Formats: sequence, structure tokens, C-alpha cells
Amino acid sequence: MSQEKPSVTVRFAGDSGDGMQLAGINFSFESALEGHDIATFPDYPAEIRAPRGTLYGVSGFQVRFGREEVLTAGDEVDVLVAMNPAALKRTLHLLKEGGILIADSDAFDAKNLRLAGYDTNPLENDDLKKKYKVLSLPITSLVREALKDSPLSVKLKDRTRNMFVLGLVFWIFSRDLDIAKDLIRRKFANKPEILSANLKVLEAGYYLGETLEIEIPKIKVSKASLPEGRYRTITGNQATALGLITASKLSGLPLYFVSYPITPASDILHDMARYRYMDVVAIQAEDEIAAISSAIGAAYGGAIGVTATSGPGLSLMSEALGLAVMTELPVIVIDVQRAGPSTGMPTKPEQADLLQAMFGRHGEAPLIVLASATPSDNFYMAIEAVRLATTHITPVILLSDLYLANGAEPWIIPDVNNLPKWKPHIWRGNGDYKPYMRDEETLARWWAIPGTEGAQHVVGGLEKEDVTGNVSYDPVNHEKMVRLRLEKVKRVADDIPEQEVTTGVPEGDLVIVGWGSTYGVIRSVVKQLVEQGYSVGHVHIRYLNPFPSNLQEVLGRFKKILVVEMNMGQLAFLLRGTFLMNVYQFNKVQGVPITERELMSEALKLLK
Amino acid sequence: MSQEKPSVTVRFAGDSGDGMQLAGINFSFESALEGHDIATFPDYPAEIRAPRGTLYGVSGFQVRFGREEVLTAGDEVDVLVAMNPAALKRTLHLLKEGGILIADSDAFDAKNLRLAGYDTNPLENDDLKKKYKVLSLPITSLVREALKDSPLSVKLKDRTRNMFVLGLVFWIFSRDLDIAKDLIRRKFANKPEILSANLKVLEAGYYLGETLEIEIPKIKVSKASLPEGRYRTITGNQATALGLITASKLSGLPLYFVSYPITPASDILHDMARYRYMDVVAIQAEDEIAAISSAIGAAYGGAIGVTATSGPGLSLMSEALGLAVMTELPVIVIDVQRAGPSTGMPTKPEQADLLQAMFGRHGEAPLIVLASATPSDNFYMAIEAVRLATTHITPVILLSDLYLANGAEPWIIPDVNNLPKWKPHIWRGNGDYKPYMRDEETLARWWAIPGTEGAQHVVGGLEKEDVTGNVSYDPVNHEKMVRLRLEKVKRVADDIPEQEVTTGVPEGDLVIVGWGSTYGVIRSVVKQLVEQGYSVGHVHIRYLNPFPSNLQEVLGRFKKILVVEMNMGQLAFLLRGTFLMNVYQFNKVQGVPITERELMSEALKLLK
Amino acid sequence: MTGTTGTILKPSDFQSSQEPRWCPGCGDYAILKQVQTVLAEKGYQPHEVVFISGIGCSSRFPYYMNTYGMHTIHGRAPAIATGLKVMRPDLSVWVITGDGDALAIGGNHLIHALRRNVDINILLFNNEIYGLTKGQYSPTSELYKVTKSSPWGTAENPFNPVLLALSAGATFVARTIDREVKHQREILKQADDHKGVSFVEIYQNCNVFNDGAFADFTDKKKQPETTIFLKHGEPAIFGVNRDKCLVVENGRLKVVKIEPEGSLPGNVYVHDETSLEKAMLVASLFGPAEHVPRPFGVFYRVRKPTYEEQLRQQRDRAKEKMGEVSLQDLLYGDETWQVK
Amino acid sequence: MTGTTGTILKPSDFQSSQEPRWCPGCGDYAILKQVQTVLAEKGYQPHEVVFISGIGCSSRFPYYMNTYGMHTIHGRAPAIATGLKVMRPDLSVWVITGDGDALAIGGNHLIHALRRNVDINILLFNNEIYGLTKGQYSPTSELYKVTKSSPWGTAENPFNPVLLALSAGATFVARTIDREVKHQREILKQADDHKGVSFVEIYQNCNVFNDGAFADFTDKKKQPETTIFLKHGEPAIFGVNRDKCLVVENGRLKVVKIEPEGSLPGNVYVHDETSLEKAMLVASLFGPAEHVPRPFGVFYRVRKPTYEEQLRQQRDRAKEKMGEVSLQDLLYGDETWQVK
Ligand SMILES: Cc1ncc(C[n+]2csc(CCOP(=O)(O)OP(=O)(O)O)c2C)c(N)n1
Ligand SMILES: Cc1ncc(C[n+]2csc(CCOP(=O)(O)OP(=O)(O)O)c2C)c(N)n1
Ligand code: SF4
Ligand code: SF4
Ligand SMILES: [Mg+2]
Ligand SMILES: [Mg+2]
Repeated sequence: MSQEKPSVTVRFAGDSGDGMQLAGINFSFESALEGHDIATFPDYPAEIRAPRGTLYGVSGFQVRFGREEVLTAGDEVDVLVAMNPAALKRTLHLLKEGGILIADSDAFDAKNLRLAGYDTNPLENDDLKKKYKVLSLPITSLVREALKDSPLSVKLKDRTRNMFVLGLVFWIFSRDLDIAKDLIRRKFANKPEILSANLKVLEAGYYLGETLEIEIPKIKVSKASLPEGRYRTITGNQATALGLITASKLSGLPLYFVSYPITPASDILHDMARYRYMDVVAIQAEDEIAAISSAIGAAYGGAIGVTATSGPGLSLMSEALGLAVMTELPVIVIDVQRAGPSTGMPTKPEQADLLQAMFGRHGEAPLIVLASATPSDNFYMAIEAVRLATTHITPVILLSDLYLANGAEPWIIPDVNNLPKWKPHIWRGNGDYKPYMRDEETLARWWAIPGTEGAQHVVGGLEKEDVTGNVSYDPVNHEKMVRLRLEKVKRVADDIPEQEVTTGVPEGDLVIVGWGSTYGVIRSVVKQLVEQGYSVGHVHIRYLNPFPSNLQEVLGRFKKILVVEMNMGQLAFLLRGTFLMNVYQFNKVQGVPITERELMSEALKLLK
Repeated sequence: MSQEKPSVTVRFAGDSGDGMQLAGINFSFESALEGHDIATFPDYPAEIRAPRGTLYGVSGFQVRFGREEVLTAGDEVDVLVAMNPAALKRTLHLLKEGGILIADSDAFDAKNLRLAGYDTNPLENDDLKKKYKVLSLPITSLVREALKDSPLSVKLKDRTRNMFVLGLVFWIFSRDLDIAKDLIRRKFANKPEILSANLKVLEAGYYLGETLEIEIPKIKVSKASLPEGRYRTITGNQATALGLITASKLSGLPLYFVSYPITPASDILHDMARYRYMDVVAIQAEDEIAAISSAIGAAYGGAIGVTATSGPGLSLMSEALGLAVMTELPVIVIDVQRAGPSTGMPTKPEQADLLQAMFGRHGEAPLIVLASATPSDNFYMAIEAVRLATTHITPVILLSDLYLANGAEPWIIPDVNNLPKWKPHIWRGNGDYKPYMRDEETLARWWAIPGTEGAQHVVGGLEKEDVTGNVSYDPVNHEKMVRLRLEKVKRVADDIPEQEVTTGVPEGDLVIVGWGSTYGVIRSVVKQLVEQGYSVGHVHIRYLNPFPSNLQEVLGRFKKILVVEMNMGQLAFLLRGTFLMNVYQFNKVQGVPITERELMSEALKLLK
Repeated sequence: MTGTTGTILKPSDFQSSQEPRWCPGCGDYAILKQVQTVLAEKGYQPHEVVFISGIGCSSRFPYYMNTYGMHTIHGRAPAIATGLKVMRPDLSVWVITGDGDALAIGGNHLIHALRRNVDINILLFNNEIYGLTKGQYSPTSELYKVTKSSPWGTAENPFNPVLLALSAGATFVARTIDREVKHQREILKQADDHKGVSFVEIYQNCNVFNDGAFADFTDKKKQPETTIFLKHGEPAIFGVNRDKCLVVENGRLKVVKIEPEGSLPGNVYVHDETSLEKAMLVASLFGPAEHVPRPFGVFYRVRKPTYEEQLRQQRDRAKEKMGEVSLQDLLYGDETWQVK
Repeated sequence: MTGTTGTILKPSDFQSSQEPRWCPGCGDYAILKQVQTVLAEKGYQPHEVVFISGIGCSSRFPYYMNTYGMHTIHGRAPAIATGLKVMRPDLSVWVITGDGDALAIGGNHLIHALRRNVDINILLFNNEIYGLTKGQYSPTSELYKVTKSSPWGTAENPFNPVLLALSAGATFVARTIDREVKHQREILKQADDHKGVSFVEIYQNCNVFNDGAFADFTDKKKQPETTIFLKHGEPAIFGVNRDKCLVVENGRLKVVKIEPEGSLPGNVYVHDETSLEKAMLVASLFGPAEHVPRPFGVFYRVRKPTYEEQLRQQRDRAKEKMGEVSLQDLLYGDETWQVK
């Protein structure tokens, strides 16, 4: 028996120590390799190692793969792996009726049931069995049995349970075990005993499928018709790191990356530190103020100064960002947003730093604000951030978020030679240099690098006289400079792409507007609505300050505007204030992504 | 010969060391004492002691007094004192045609002329003499002559020149020398020789007037009809300090004031430190982050936690303010705005921190934002800030600005017994305390003070479960808490006065909207326009978040709305975004106050 | 400060209903236990005590105490505690902080709290790593350490927290270690006894990201050779056979063998808690355990007026000069006039 | 670092066209002059040098130099200079900071720059007051000092900046004073010679808000009794008649009279720039000038790998391990597949 589906979602859930992330990543990669499009959503607990069996210790990894463009990790799951009662409790609501549940019945003992708050064993519940295809298997025993000849300790043997379920899931989707084996071989290359145990258990899981007595459908999903090219999977944070290095090569400028660890931005630091052999300087500062400050220092010295952080760090950078605005230096802040305010929920996504990015500095301190839309878009937007910073000579904030940062997707690897280079606006003249001489068109000031003979100058936070850069308290000069700094940022609109209607109809009844990681869910919903015959478009804004010059016109082509955000309506407020434009809002501030179902129902309300 | 005028403006200008501030304050106070209303504008250089004779070293003090409500320090001056060429150069444009110029001709020597950039001596210029009544007097010589018997050094003698011109100005306005003498006596009580020199010179200046050979009109201004009561002069910063102490008494709560010095907020710290005998604790922190943090600690301990700063400090407080929002503790930040961005122009006024106060924190972090309108209004708004913070249990930002902070006005001293007391929302129950139990109406959580038996609890920056305050990552709970925090601030609208039309007609053609220190100039212009028969109102907003509940309705009564600000349109943006309301803007970002003439001409454009 | 209101409680009375969420095996558990024990032994009541922490694994501490507490933001706990203690000298205020929290982002507030001698107890859980953010190096990680953020080894020298605290003006400075619970308890008690700021560095094993960082000092076999437990007035003797001691030679400390047995050299280092110079000298023993023993115990203890005491005196001086001033008089200020 | 490109310049070649705007008589003028002199003497070219300052009177310094410069924000100059120096080891980078800038708001960045041994020269203009904001006390103001923000006297103990710098890990630490221009110039030269972070505390008179703060050490009559000018390898002798010296007694320094004349006691303190312990010992002389002499000169100097050197080595290790990797390969990462 086998079913054919357009896309399928699998969720691996278990204790933090159960290796669910590894199983999920392995399965995702294999799915991509088989030619599917994928979207993933790792969802781990806040605790480093929560006690086993607890509800808050559940770690999950959700992956959706399909033959069409896969835009979200899925609202519901077709196959759910629950390694213990807590995992079941936390995730069962996600399982579709008729979906497959794989559970380790050995883990459903009295202690674990109590920790998860179950009075009775749910696996023995008839309703459960009616509603879902339940594969309740003594996985722990089966694994120990499979490894009875292995010299490993029981603890280490049990750690391979993730490979057992992975094998089983591979069987359900008729996957090629060899790819998984390859990955495992690479991972445990230096630990032969662990490697062989993992391989053995993987196979045990796979072949169990064949011998199962209950009827489990084998699910088939055709391959996606992805554009031709060489692919890899990439997360948002990986894409950011690679984008920055690429930008450094494209601009010919050295890269100074400095960061203070903070979830979910730390992985960018880890990557950059690893890429030390690529001539990146990657530094861990003593705090975020030092990070942005030293980035400013590096930028003054002629480097691309970049820092990455999350909300609390962005808040701390407020004052120094003002200095970057005043000195007009190309520094880039990547804000990987997480749920706030304050420490908030550090491991959950949110999009509530937009107004802070826009206005979170005293005085009139405008800067460029960008936002990437998908994990791999971080690659291009990181390059874009560097390009705009180094040609317009101004700080840039690039907004990413936890959902983008950790989510993975297949990415068609660009040919480096085809990426456009640019010339930073650096002073190379021999004439009389003044720090506030500007390019007539862009208003960018000339960036003169210390060491350049004859271009000595002082920049700083005090108001400066136009052109000469001498300290000035002159009233008219101050207003002129305030307006110049504003106008310079406004003119960036001439140097960015016009706003497109990303998906759906170019004009009509409703436009759904978003920014950041809501891209997938909006696009998916709009595609469905258009298929259903509705006149709906999707406008996804990646340039938030300045807005693309035609944005107002584009939005004006629709009768209704719905702004979708994981905050209380920050872009909505910006659109209202900027364009005096009435907009509807759909806001979800729960630290979990907006689902297709939720958005669909909101959209339909407006389409009635 | 004598002239009668409704109001008169005098400006004292000279080197920083010339004592112009002292002369100005003395004259202002005496004006107030004689029953006039007054408004002052001290305008000193950025440098501590700029070299003598330089343009950037000019220090000025402008005072306007009159029989009517005096709302601004005046666009132009009737009497200008210029102690040297630089002072003349910097201020002559302010002098009305036909106005009186008093200059120390001794100071117009070659060196000073050169420093001021004059090729020839302007005092000998015939045009000058035609346009103004010029009193070019060898003041230095006259002073030395008057003190020829004094044992003081020449340097110290010369320092009394300010008293000479003060005496002369007193003569011009037929003032009572005794009051000035009293003030001087108090100031130099411990320095008898300096005292006697000052008194002698003051008289010398006064009596010179009588013997002057050129014709100088004596100017008369009738007394103002001020409300009955006991008066003092007060600056904005003084009012803030007194307001905080008063609030402490009215609420029965101890006051913790902590600040890191910064212009123009430092004087609040100085006052508070002086008031140590009033049981205020006043502390100088190591930086602004420590200031706000320790205020939060004090507030947790049951005190009113207050800090005062200016833009750069407010930026640094962003992160900790988020904690205050999350922990819902009554801390108050007073932001005495100055010209930004970054270090900007620290000694010049601006109103460009409004959006930062509103949005300058990551995540959804709403708090109360207030703004005082006049120097003495700081007294009432400081009390209001404390009242709202301690009854709604939430942080408050009170916006003041340099113009309010340093400007003085007569203030009718309230009777302490008539000021309304209030009860802070403190937990005194014996029941089961949970940190996020709330008052049903205001949504204020109960403030339980350490030391209270049985109410032990932990607050912090992580998201908390409603009511219990346990750490929670629950999606629905998070959204609930985000909305609760927002709603709590919104409901403050029920606890603040409705918006009034401050001046002019209650509905009509044009409403001029402002906040902060533009109060005087807007009111003055609206009064004149109404007198001229125009249908114009003035709405001055002191509650910026939340807005008064009827604000939209009030503004809606006018055909046109003109928002006047010393920034690029921050309130205008808020009004647009909040009410989708089209507004006109008048913005001046020059670090100098908006003049009546400028605003009048803008208003007339809209009234055509 | 010692509790005032009533019955002596058990350590478990200081335990909150929240289950600790540290990794199984984390050194933080032991410290939590000792703190609860000390509070009980010293007769505190839970409502008299406040724990202020920053952010980090260790900073979760307040949740597990049945006292008042604030889990604040990264690095600011000493500043927050200062505001609290100044307004509430009646409370027993403890700061819980990590090596990143206290010495990276929070370094400035830490040294200022020490300089001011605020009467709080600062416990620095030093695991030489960032635990909560999953394993980056910290300002106490050793040079060249490989961590998530230093895959090629770090490039920077670590702080010596004890030395930093001494030079910043701390009046009580000690070092202890998670595994030596008795020593730890003793030190915590003395820290709390001390009137003025107490700074206690506690070596704490992070068994997930930096396991064994202090094994040299906890391994029962190595310990006698690698550690010196300082005692006031006593010579610094150590070694399995207690046959080694520290001597002062040309202003520096050196390890020498005691020979013949029992006869201490004349220049043996005798610890003196009241000497800042000696404290700094012995604190500068900071090399690898193979070469230099690491000192534990109380380095320095001296009674100086606390910040709160100084502030009170300041107020008294002001009051004495100004006498009783009513609020109404204050509002009047120096010069008023009457309009009728 | 010494200039490379050409002609020897005059001090005035380092002077910008901006007229200094310090108060007449301010100690900052003297320091400006010496710095310009040293740069000229050492053969720098203006475009090879960068001055980074924070905010304060002293921080106006860069405007008056005909070099590159940044007048940044309060307290952050060491962090900004770190970013610059790491990317541009070829430049000579100087940090100009005040006691408030460096030790109040900027304390953390300062100690971290010292710990990392960034090869920059940090000049701390210590006037024991906030000049620019018109006279509040600073972290170096003495206890009970009356200032604008402490009308009843302060309540807090000052930092000893030299001691703090030593304990934070600085590799060159010195103290000099505005009025001793020759000594100052010598110290500045040595600071610049030093490879690694150089920390120089310069006592600077603020004649407007804290006039005479260092009169004890500049007054020609008092000076011989109140100051000790440290010299490497030499005993610490002072006094009008050079008849006093420092001795080490039980680990502390004491002043004794040299008698009979010329015969130094055996325990006389002999300065050793390479000993951190000795540097800390002598730096702890910090009492009132009536009682203890104040040491000036180089406390400590030791050559350790600089931060930039360590970072370069880190990169070399990485490159050695990874070989040449093209950007294209980097983008490919570990696992790719082809879609046709
Ligand atoms: C402003 C800010 N920056 C960064 C972080 C992320 N962060 C949380 S804890 C931590 C460091 C933890 O290390 P440590 O203080 O040593 O505590 P440990 O977890 O080791 O106990 C960091 C960087 C944060 N919460 N806030
Ligand atoms: C964030 C911030 N807070 C406060 C200030 C105000 N401020 C400017 S300089 C200064 C202190 C100056 O003292 P110091 O560093 O000793 O320098 P000095 O003027 O004495 O040379 C302060 C508090 C500021 N500019 N920025
Ligand atoms: S990560 Fe380390 S410090 Fe944090 S709880 Fe786990 S073992 Fe403890
Ligand atoms: S205030 Fe003091 S430090 Fe500042 S310039 Fe004047 S004298 Fe120098
Ligand atoms: Mg740690
Ligand atoms: Mg200073």
C-alpha cells in the first residue's frame, strides 16, 4: 500500500539528549538530495540539558518536503516521532487525523508518564489508535537487542535510538539508506564503534518496517521541479555568514566581524570564527557596546565593520549606532530577532524590533533598514547590506529572525563570478580632502582611510560643519546636516529594486503585506487563494528604510491591505504613518510561526 | 522722556567670564519681584572657559518681562548689552530697530575686533548709530575709576563690569536698586571686599544713566496682573527636583534619585544631592546603565526609582528600560532633551527623542510617556510621572528639554497641603501573593516589597506566566502578556485629564499642536491670531503615551492641523500613524527656539 | 546580617517550588544547596533575603530560592543590587553572577560595586565558559582554549578575578570551589558575616561545555599538590606530605620544599587577611596547576565604612547643617514675593 | 612603531588648524604639546597616526592634532581603538581619555583592552573631576570631596588606576604628571616604544573645577618629599636630602630614614619593572601625600604577544589546517547535490 502526496511533514520529538535535531537534519538533507524542496523548523528547549522526561525538555525538529515549492515547515504533521510521553504530550495536537505516530513504548513508563502529566498510558488509549496509525514499538529494547554484540555502554547504545526511528522513517518514504549512511560515516569518522552501532541500528529500524505486522502506508512524494544547478541546504545564519564573506570579496574590502554571543545570533559568530582561514577577523567582544564600537573603529580604518546580535544587544547598541550615523561610517548590524521584550523567550521567534531599528536612537538618526525573507535570502541581503553601507557610507541594520536563522532550505549555490562587484565610495584623490564632501547624487560622504597621505581628518559625535567637518554649533548648519543625513538615506531608494508583487495578482481585492520570515506562509496562502480564484497579491518588503520608491503605488492597486506580522503591528504603523494608508492587521505574538490555516482564515474574512 | 510698552526684552551678552548669566538672573528676578511676568533664555557656549574675545566664547542671557502673560523670551530684543565685539557680532541681529545698545567701548580694541572678525570698529559706524540708540561707554575705565580705592586686583575689579551694566539697565527701567543690592549681599556675604565693590559699581552704573548726555528713553512696563499668591522664579530643572521630592511626600514612598552627569540634566542631580537633608538618596552612578539599573533595584525594594539624563543616556538605558517594562516596576526616567543625534550640540535645545521614548526598546515594550510644557510644569509633571508609575506600576519617561530646563519663570508656590495625595498600588495583603495578579480596572500588578512576610517572589526579564509569574514559554500566555502590558498602558488614558484646547477657539480653521517647550511660542502666536480675528486653537499635548482619550476628537474639530516641533516631525508621525490623520508640519531643527515670527508666518500660510 | 524574626529554619525552607533546570551534574546544584544551608544556619527568614542575578545558567539561581529575587539582565546585577541595598539596608542582598555576566558585559558595575563597598555578597560562579549560550569562551577562559567561538583557540589572556576584585577595592575577597562543600559553606558564612562588599569566586564545573576545567583542584589525588587553603596567620604549607611551602623571594612567591621536615624557612609566606599587599601577592599565583598551586580561602578582609553607612553619614551631615526643613519651605526656596 | 615614510617633522607639523578650546591654564595644553613633540621625535608622519578619544575636556584632543582622529562617545574609545588596531596594525593608535571617561562609564572597555594587550597607547588624563560637565566628582575623586554633585562630600572610595590596570593585565603601566614635561615626554616615548598595550596615567590639573588637586606633587618645595620617581633596578630613594627610602617589611612598604647617610637598609625596595608583584606593591602607595610618597614612572613593562599578533597566529593556524579555500568552495560547504 502506498500513498502519493504533494508534500509531507515529519516531526521528530524527544528529550534534548535524544538526538532529534540530528535525525531531523539528516532526514531533511536526504529529502533535499532526493530532489525535494524542503523547509525545516528546529524547536529546542530553552534549557541546555533539561532533566529527562520533562515537558520543558522536549526538543523537536520539523521538516516538510514536497514536489512543489515548500514554503513553510507545515501547520500539521503527517508523521510524528515521539520518543517519550512528554514529547507526545507537547506535539500530538500537530498530528493530522490518520497520520502516523511512532512512539518508543519502552519510554512510556510510570515515571515518564507522571513527568508528562499523563494518568494513564496514552499509547494504550483506544481513541488514539482510532484516530492515528500508531506504531508503538519497544524501540529501546529493539536497539539494545540490535547492539547486543557491541562493546558500547548501555547509555551509548541508547543514544542511537534516533537512528532507529530515522531508519523506520526512511522505510516509510522508501528512501535510499546509503545517503544517510554516508552522512553518519562522516559524522562519526573518528569513532568507529559508535559509527558501526549507528549504522547497525539505522538498518534495524529500516528493516523493521518490512516486517511490521500492522498496516502502515508507504508514502510517496514526487520530486520537485527545482531550477537546474548545484544545491546545498542552508540555514539563515549560515547564509548570513557566507554573504558577509562574499561581500568582502565583491567589494575588495577587509571584513571585521565582531559579536557578543546571544541566541539566536551566536551561530553567525561561530561560523565566522571558523572561517578565520578566509581572512575574516572574527572577534568576541566583551559586550554588545564594545562590539558595535569596535566595528565603528574598524570601519573608520577602512574595513567592513559588522556585528550580529539579537534584541537585547540591539538595545545596547543604540547610543553607538547614533555615533555611526553621525560619523557616517559603513557599519552593519545584523539583528536576529527573538521574542521580547527584555530577555523574553530567547529561543522563540518574533519580529518586534522593527520600530526599534527605525527609531531606537536619540535625536534624528536615520539609517538603512533591511530584512531578509527566507533563510537563503540572508546571503543576498547580507551582501546588499554591505553594498549599501559601503557605497552610501552609512550604517545599515539587517533584520533577520530566529525562524530564518535556524530554518534550513535547499539553496542553489551561486557562481561567485556572476555576482556583481561594486566600488566602495573610498577617497583615493590627492586633492584637498574634507570629511563631509559628498557625492552629488547619493550624498554619500567620501570615506578616507587612515594611512592615506594628506587626508587626515577627525570625525566624531559632535555636530559638524558641512563639508569641512569642523565642530559647529551654527543653527542653520545643524538643520542642514540633519536634513542631509535624512536625505542621504532617502536617496538609497534610487539604488534598490522597485517593489514587486511577490506572488499572486498585480492588482485586485487584497494584498497581503509582510516582511521577514512570514514570507513562506504568506506566499503559500496567497498561492492557494489565487488557485481558488481570489484576486490576491503578496507584497513582501525587504527594504524597510527607505521603502522602495513605488511601494505606495503598488499597495494602492489593491482594495484592501492586510499587514501580517509577528508583533503588535509595527510595519502597519510605519505604513500608516508614512503613507496615511488604512491597513488591516493580522498579528500573532506567540513565539511560534503563523500557520497557513490562521492566515487563510484571516484573509478569507477580508475577501468576503 | 519715557516709553510705555507691553513687554520688553533685554539681552546681556559677553565673554563667558563676564558674568552675564549673573546679571541676567539678577535682572530677571527683580523684574518678577516688581510684579512682571518673565521668561528667560540662558544661552551659554559649549566650552567651559573659551578664550576671551572669541565668537564661540560668547555667553548670553535673554529675559523678557511684561504686563501680560510672557510666553517666550522674545524673538527680538529692546536692549542689548554687548561687552565685547564678539558679543556684538553674535547678537546684534536680534536688536530691534531703534533699540538700545550698550557696549563697553574699552573692549573694542584691535585684538578683540580681530577675534570677532571685524575690520573696523562697528561702534564707530554711522549706520549703527542711525539704526540704534548706541550707548558706547568706556565701561572698563569707568569701573576701575569707581573702584580706584578698592584693594581688589584689577582682574577682580574688572569682574564687576556686569554690575555696572546691570545698574545702567536698572536706571533705564527705573528699577529699585535695593532689591538688586539685597541679592548681591546674599551672594557675596562671605566676601566683604568683593561685595562692596559690586555694590559700588552697581550704583555707578545706575547713576551714570542720570548724567548721560545722549538721549536714552526710560522704558516703562506696567505690572502684570498675575494671580494672587506667593511667587518665586523657577527653572525647569529646579521644578523637576522639587516635584520629585513633593511626589515622595505625597505618596509616602522613599525617593531614590540616581543619575550620571550630562548636560542639560546635571542640575537636577546637583539639586537632589543638595536636598540630601530632605531624606532623598541622591547618587551619582558609574554610567547611565547603572543609573537606570539601580533605580530598578530601588523600585523593587519599594522606593520611587528615578533617574535623569539626556539623549545619549536615554539610548544607553534602552535595554534596562525593557526590563522595567517586563518586571513592571515604577521607575521614572527624565529625559532633558538636547540637540542630537549622537553627542550633537549638547548645549542646544531640541525635541527629537520622542520616537525613541516611544519605541526605543526591542520587542513590544510600551511605557508611559509624558512631556512638560513650561519650566514650572516640570513640577507638576514630575509628580504626575510618579503618581502614574506608582499606581499603574509601570515605568514612565518624562520628556523635558534644555530650553525648559534652563529657562526660568515666576511660579506661584503651591500650598503643600492642597496637593492631592495618592495610594501606591502596594501589596499589603496577607493572602497568597502572586507577582502578576492585577487590579481589574487598571491592570496594575501588585507591588510587593521585600521584607513583606509571605510575599516572596522573583521577577525578571524572561516571559512569565500570567498571575503566577513562573517562567513560561507557552505561546498563548506570551501573547496574553504582551497584550496585557500594552493594555495596561492604554488604560492609563482613563486616569489622566482629557485634552483641552489650551488657547484660542475650541473648534475652527486651524489647530496648532505642540508638545514640550514650544508651549510658549504657540500660545503666544495663537493669542495674537485670535486677536486678529482668526479661528485658531492651540492644543498642547502633555500626555504622549497614551494620548488623552479625546485627543482625536478634539483635533478633528479643526479644518487643518499644524504640528510644530523642534525635530523632523516625530509627533506628526505618531498622530498620522495612530489616527490616520493628515497633518501639516512646521519643523525647525536648529538648536534654537522657534520664534513667534516664524510660527506666525507658517500659520498665516495655512489660514489663507 | 542575621535574621531577626523568629524560628530557625531548615535549608529546605529556602527552597522554592521551582525545580532547578540546570543540566544534571552541573556544579550549580552544590552551590545552591550550600547557600540554602548557610541561610538557614544563620537564622534568616526567607522574606529578609533577596537574590539578584544577571543572565546565565548560574543566574537562574533566584528561581530556586524561596526568598525575594530578581533575575535581571546581563551584567547589571551589581548595579541593581546597589540601588536595592542603598534603599533597604535591612535586607540581606546577594548577587549571583557568572564569569561572562560579571567579567565580560558586567565588568564595570562589578568593580564599581566593589569600590563603593556596598554591603552585598557577590558570588561569582566561574566555570570559565558561557554556559547558557552553549559554550563560547569567557574572560576567564585560558589562552588558546578551543570553544564554539574560538575553534582555532582564543587570542586573549584571562582575567584573574580575585586580583581584579582586590585592586578595585573589595573589602572581602575569597575563592572556593563547588566540590569542596564544607569549605564553600564556611566561606559563604564568612562572606555574609562581613560588613561591606564580599566577593567570592566559586570555581564551578560546567560538565556540558567545560567539563573538568577545575579537575586539577578537585581530583583528590592531585589536590594536595595543586591547592593551598589559606588561613589567617598561618604559613602557606601544602603537598601530599605537607612538605612544601611558599616563600617570598625578592618580592615574589616561590614554592620550596620544607627540609629538613618541620623546619619552615625564615621567609615562608604567612598569610595575613588584613594586608592588601599580601592578598595581591598570593592572588598572583595564577599559573598552570602543574607549576603553581592555586590558593583558596579568604584572601582579604578588612572592615571599612560601607556605602550605605557613608550615605547615611552624608545625610546626617546635611541634616545637621540644614536643620529640619519642611517641604513647604523647600518649595519656597531662597527668594519669594507676594502678589496680591 | 616608528614612522616609515620620510622626513623628520617638527612638533608643530602635528598641530591642526583648530585652536584648542580648553580653559586657559588647563593642564591639557602641556600634554598636547608633549605628545606632538614625541611624535615628531619618533619620526612619525601625521597620516600614520590616529587618536581616538571618548567624551570629556581631554577627549577634545584629536581636534588639535593634524593626524587622523575620532572624537567618539563617552567611555568607548578603548573598544573603538581595538577594532581599528586589529584591522590596521600598521597605524600608531592612541587613546585619549579622562578619569570619568575611562573609569566611570568606560571602565569595562578599559580593562578588556588591557587584558587583551592590544598594541595601543592609552593616555588617561586624570584630573579627579568631571571637567566638561562642570565639576562633578569622578571615580578618582577622594572620599568626602565636595563637588557640584557631592555638596555634602562624596560617599565613595576612589580607584587606584595604576593598580587596576596592573591587575587587569596591562603590559606597560606608568604614571606621570602634566607639569613635569620632561618626565612626561620620556614616559610617552617609552609607552609608544612598548609593543603591547601601554597605560599611562597622567595627573592633569583642572584649574577651573579642581585646581591644585596635585599641588602636593608639583609644588617644587613639597615635591621631593611627596614623590618617588621609580627607576628600574634602582632603590626607591627620595626626600629633599635624598635621605629617605622605601623598605619592605612583612610584605608591605614603609618609609624609613636612611641612616647613617648613604647606607641603604638591606630590605630597601629596589624597583623591578618586570615584576608584577613589585609593581602592585609599589602601586599600592596611594595614601595622602603627607603620609606616603606617590610613585611616578614606569611601574611595569613586559613583552607579551599582542592581541593582533595572537589573532594573526590564530589565522595562521586556521590557514595551515585548512589550506587555501576558494570562496566558491566555501559556498559549496560540505554537502551539495546537482539538480538537472
Ligand atoms: C545583552 C545580552 N547579551 C547577550 C546575552 C546572551 N547571554 C546570556 S547568558 C550569557 C553568558 C553566560 O555566561 P556566564 O555569565 O559565564 O554564565 P553561565 O551560563 O556560564 O553560568 C550570554 C552571552 C544576553 N542575555 N543579553
Ligand atoms: C552617555 C553620556 N553620558 C554622559 C555624558 C556627559 N559627559 C560628558 S564628559 C563627561 C565626564 C567628563 O569627565 P572626564 O572623563 O574626567 O573628562 P574631563 O572633562 O575631566 O577631561 C560626562 C559625564 C555624555 N557625553 N555621554
Ligand atoms: S550548561 Fe554548564 S553551567 Fe549551564 S547548567 Fe549545564 S552544566 Fe551547568
Ligand atoms: S574644565 Fe578643567 S579640564 Fe576642562 S578645559 Fe577647563 S581646566 Fe581643563
Ligand atoms: Mg560561565
Ligand atoms: Mg576628568
